[in-house]
Amino acid sequence: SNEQAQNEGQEIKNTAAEEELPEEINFGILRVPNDETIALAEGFFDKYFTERGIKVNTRIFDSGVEANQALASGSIDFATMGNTNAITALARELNVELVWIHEVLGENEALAVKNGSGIEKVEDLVGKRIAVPFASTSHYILLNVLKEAGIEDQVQLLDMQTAEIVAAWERGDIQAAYTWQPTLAQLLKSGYTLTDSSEMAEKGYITANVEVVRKKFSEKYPELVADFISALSEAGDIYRNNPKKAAEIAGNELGIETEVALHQMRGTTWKTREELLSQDFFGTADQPGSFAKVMKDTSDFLQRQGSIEESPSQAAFNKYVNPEYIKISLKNDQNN
Amino acid sequence: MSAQTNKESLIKIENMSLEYGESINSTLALKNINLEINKGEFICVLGPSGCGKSSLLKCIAGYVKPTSGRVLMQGKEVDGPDWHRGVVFQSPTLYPWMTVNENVEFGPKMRDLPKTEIKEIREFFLDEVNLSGFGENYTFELSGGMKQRVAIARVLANYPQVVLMDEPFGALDALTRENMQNLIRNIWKENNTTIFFITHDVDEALLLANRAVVMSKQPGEIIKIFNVDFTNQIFEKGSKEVIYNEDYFEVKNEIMDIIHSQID
Amino acid sequence: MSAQTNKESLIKIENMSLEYGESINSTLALKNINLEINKGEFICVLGPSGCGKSSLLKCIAGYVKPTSGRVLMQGKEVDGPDWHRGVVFQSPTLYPWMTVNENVEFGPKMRDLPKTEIKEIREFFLDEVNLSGFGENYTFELSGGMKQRVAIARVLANYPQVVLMDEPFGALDALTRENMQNLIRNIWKENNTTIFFITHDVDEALLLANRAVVMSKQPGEIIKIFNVDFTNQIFEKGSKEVIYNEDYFEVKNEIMDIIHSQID
Amino acid sequence: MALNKKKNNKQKEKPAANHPKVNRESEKNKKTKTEKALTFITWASIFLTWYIITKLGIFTPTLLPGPARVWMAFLRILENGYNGVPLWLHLGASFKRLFVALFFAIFTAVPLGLLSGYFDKVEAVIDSVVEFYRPLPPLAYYTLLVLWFGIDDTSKQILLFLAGFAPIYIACVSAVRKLNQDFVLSARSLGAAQKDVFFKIVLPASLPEIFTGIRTAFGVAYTTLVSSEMVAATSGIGWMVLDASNFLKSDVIFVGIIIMGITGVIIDAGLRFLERKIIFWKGHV
Amino acid sequence: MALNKKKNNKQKEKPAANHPKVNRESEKNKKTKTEKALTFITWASIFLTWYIITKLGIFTPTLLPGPARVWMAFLRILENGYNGVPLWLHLGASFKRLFVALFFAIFTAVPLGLLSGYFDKVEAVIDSVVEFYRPLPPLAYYTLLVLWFGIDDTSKQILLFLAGFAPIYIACVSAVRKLNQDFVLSARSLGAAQKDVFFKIVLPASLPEIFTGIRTAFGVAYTTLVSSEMVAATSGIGWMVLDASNFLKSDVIFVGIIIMGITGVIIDAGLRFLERKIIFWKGHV
Ligand SMILES: Nc1ncnc2c1ncn2[C@@H]1O[C@H](COP(=O)(O)OP(=O)(O)OP(=O)(O)O)[C@@H](O)[C@H]1O
Ligand SMILES: Nc1ncnc2c1ncn2[C@@H]1O[C@H](COP(=O)(O)OP(=O)(O)OP(=O)(O)O)[C@@H](O)[C@H]1O
Ligand SMILES: [Mg+2]
Ligand SMILES: [Mg+2]
Repeated sequence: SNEQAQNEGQEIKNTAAEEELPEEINFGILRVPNDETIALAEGFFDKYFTERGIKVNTRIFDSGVEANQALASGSIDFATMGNTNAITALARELNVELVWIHEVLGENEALAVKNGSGIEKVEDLVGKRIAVPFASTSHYILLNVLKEAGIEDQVQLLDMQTAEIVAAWERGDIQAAYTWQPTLAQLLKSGYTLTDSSEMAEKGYITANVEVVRKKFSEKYPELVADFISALSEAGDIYRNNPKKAAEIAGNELGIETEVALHQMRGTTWKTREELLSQDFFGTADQPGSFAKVMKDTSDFLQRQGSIEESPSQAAFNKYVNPEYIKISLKNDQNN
Repeated sequence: MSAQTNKESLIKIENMSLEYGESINSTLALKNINLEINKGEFICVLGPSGCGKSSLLKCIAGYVKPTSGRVLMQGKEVDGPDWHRGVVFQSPTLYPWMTVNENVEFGPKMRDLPKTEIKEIREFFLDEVNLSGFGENYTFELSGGMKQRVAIARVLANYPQVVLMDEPFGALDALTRENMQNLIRNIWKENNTTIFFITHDVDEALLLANRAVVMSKQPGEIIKIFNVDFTNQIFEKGSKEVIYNEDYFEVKNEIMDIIHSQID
Repeated sequence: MSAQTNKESLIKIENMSLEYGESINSTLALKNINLEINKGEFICVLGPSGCGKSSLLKCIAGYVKPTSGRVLMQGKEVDGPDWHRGVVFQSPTLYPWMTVNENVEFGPKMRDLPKTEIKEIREFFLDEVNLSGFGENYTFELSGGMKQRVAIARVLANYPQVVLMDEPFGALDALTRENMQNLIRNIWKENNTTIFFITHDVDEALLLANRAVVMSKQPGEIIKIFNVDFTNQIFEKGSKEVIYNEDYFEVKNEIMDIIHSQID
Repeated sequence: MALNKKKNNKQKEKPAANHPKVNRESEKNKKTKTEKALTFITWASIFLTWYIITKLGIFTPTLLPGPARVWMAFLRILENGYNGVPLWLHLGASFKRLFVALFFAIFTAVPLGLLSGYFDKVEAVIDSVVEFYRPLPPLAYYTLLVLWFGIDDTSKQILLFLAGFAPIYIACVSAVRKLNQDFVLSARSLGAAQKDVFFKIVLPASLPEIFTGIRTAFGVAYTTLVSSEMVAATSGIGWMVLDASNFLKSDVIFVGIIIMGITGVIIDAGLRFLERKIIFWKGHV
Repeated sequence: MALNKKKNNKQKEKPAANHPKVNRESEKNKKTKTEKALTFITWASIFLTWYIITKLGIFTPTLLPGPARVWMAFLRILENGYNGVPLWLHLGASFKRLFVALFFAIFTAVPLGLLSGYFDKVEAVIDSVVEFYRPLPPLAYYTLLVLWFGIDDTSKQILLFLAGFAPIYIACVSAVRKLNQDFVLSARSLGAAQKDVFFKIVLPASLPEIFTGIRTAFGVAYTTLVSSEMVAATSGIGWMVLDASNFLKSDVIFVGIIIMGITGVIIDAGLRFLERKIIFWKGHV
């Protein structure tokens, strides 16, 4: 009955939304080969938005940090970001919710060390300087890598953006860095990985790129959020059916080689809607999946680090990681 | 020396004192000044440096309010600057962003006179100071003496009741200065202007004034007022040398002695 | 007027001309100047504004090289500034970051004289200009006249062969100026200094000089040189008034006429 | 001017004590041939050193791209634009931000500055606020501006506006303070009312310093340009350099720097030209 | 000074034509009580508005943290430091960078600037280079500095050095140009050699402008501080603000801005104090 009531409510909202669609939707995107990039390149959003008179604006951000600022100021409605930034968004009461997981991060984020540095295992990093973009998913994983090894107080972390990491690496200023593709590939030309995010994910330290939406938007236009997810799902299907083709599309869009794009994509895991609705990720409203738990753990860790002052409660995360839109999207597709 | 009696009084200074600054750092610049300026007079004020000559002029102009006593103009207390009292400064304060014409027209324009009248006035006074051809020039294209002539024309263009001049020729070289003295004497005579003129040059005072006021060193008081007539003599006889006579040196030496005794 | 014969020649200016600027924009400032300055003379230079008086002084000082002709000092061509030719400027160029003492000591120090001698010289000349008590003051604490006295002491402290002065009292008020004239006359007499003195005040020139050089308007040429003796008369009789006699006015009027004819 | 010139052309360099201003200016305009040659040689040797170093291959092109490489990058950007946007649009985007910001800065800072100089009470209100924010690094408060005004041009323009406001305001206050009081007094003695004094005397007399303030403001805002294009820009010459930095495209960085250097010099020259035309009496107050 | 004062204390504000400088300075130091009160009221109402707005809860604390929140953040940082580093170490790291950079800027820009002013040939070599890089936004070339000098303090200090060099250099050139030539001529007529003229006359006479240049340089370098701490820093007050921006810690951003504002004002006051002591004759040249 609960579900039915929700459905009814949904329908009422639906008709209201049909009447007054927004004039435009603003997306904050990252320039990485993911489902969103493919959807944009293939024009999957056209049928849901453009053809209904909604203008689609995309803003490219270098990181979730900027995306959060844009969300806070109300400049964008949707944003792609690492889950650590999504935690900041919740902790800072930006009034957003998490509606999608683009990809679970794996080998595409790794701890690289330089050839000839003599570093064989994580413990050898003692006394060394490690570069990492602060506030990123890599930052979080690196901190846990160091913690597992018990040397978190014996290394010096440097806050650097990816380009600067490459420069410092080539100059020999640093011998270790935790970063992602395509920067990682550049480092690995003269280096090797000690560990990566997929290894850490096995130990329970999961990181992912996620989509957050302003609640003001999602509450008013839940169908549009669901449509957005449908488009992403369509794009994800291309990758799952024909990775080469997907890489080609993304590569063209980003101006990188297909091989490079494919390599980057293979470093991550893309989940279908059904998988995401399982207990491993979103779960249901009554029975939240474990991703909310992962977020809470990460949040607690960030709080201990001093990055955020208060870690939101598990209940808050359960609400924050909202499966409803994926559900609507699935239902819509089944109806069609 | 000519007798000056029954003239119409224009400005009356009564028991005026002026103190600059507050309590501890205060300077008594003027003490107990009493002076009457009559219509048509040419009054020159002499005194050692820092005795308060400029301060006196500022009180009359309305730039500074006396600490005690008062300045009356035609019976009304002076209360701020006013176009009836024109002022010529030591260094001419011509506005460099205006042409000579615009400078001279400034006063009449401020008083919203009709355009044709403004033009007439401007032409008349530029002619008066022998600068007819220079109307379209900017003031920085003029020499020091020419500038001071424009400043005088600008003040006269308002037909003020009195012209106050603070060492107007102090910055000019000796020769230009002499020309300017003749010019101002002629203007004074021809227009029957009232002039209050500060100088530190005893000769200049004697060659221009019909009353010369000598002030004491700080705090400035009026020590003595000389009624003199050399300026009329020069005007009548058309030459300066004639007046270098005993009379002249007698007055001059007396003034010099007073001032020297002040400096000690 | 006293005859000046068989004096020792100090500076000799031969057929000197000076042109400022290049080709199109050039100004001929001085034309064909011939002048001899003898030891112990007090030469005053008069002329209309812009006639080249300062330019002449600069040539002698060595600040500017003549375009043609030459300046000889004791037979040697002048080639740049030199402590044998001291210069006093119109506005005193005292160094504000130094005390009066340090200013006066500057010249002797530059010449590496022994310390005790420097001190003696400084004390002597500060006394000479009546500023003995002011050695530790900074120059901005002094009045205009006092500053100019320090400047004179500073130049004299070098015992220069000749002191060149460019309207040194031009910026002073009339009374201070008179005191300074007496001071410089006394110093000249007592120390037997040679002085080359520019002024635009005819009275000042006649009250100080024993030769007065009158220059034409630009390009500056020497029109006439007057040998005068009033300064010695004042010195002997101790008073200024005595010299306002017919002789004086005759010379003064002649000079005035020459200059006026230049200005026209 | 040089004091060590050869003796035989001394008169050209030594200013007469009476005419120092005039002299110096005319001298300044007339750079001697030697000096022009020296400037040329300086730049020529900078280019030569650059060329030789890169030719020797001591550094990788990422560390130091050669002149040819930079030139090629320039031609490429000129032809194809950067990131699909033509070069002139990048310049246009940046200069639009700059000029909108400076326009508002001028039209608020000039009246406020003049009033502050004129009325102590206005100054008491505004001055300490300006003095407080003025030394702050723009990047420190840019995040707040983005939070408050969004990621669009508004926050960029406000950042540039704040950078430009302070120099103009300060110049105006100081202009009124330095104002020859006799200008004001003489105007009042000529019958001018307060309003006339302000518009006919204070304003024109302050123009030279106001213009200097505007030139400084332009310089400061220009320096802040890249910071303002750090957040959520996809066009602008500053963004181009930042984006090139992200991908370590040193040749594009060089192109951007050279373009910014040259446009900066050109705009300053333009402002100087305007200044000479408008304030023809400058130096005569 | 104000021109609209009540008539009955006019004499206090109207400067005598003869003594404008002295008057104005003494007046400037003597702010009236009304003005002090006005300044106080201004800041009080800024704080009050801030307090009320946040109290009303119109904006989230992320957009606009309240005064209490900012004060708490300040106390927290004071006690625990930021990112495990005590506050005074952050300040120390920043000021070390700043002062090392300014030290080198002073000791290169002063001689080069004075020489450029003194010898036209030196100027011909240096001036156009300075004029070219001066208007460049530091962020535009910072990446190159990082590429060339590494991620450590060196590149940060060079960035700040470059920011500080130009103002001092330009001030020195202009000081020598404005130098009263009679100072030089009189010194030479008193027997001073070139060397003496330079050290005993040109240098001291230029000191007031040099000091102004140093103050400007400090201001410009301070403004560049945050940019310099963008790369590879983990300490420094600028980095603190940047890191706080990463996590949208608006309260920490406010703390950083207020600390920077106050230290900026304090350092400038210190420099002014030094200036008054060293150049006691200022205004008397
Ligand atoms: N605005 C002022 N504030 C304080 N003191 C002042 C002010 N104006 C003048 N004084 C002082 O008042 C006295 C008289 O000054 P004033 O300028 O009137 O003298 P003066 O006779 O005009 O001198 P000078 O001949 O030098 O022009 C002097 O001691 C001067 O220092
Ligand atoms: N450095 C210079 N460059 C170009 N022209 C100059 C220079 N110095 C002086 N002149 C010009 O040379 C002429 C003579 O100038 P000088 O200063 O020697 O005259 P002066 O007799 O001293 O004038 P014053 O009485 O005004 O001091 C003037 O026409 C002047 O404009
Ligand atoms: Mg006076
Ligand atoms: Mg001269």
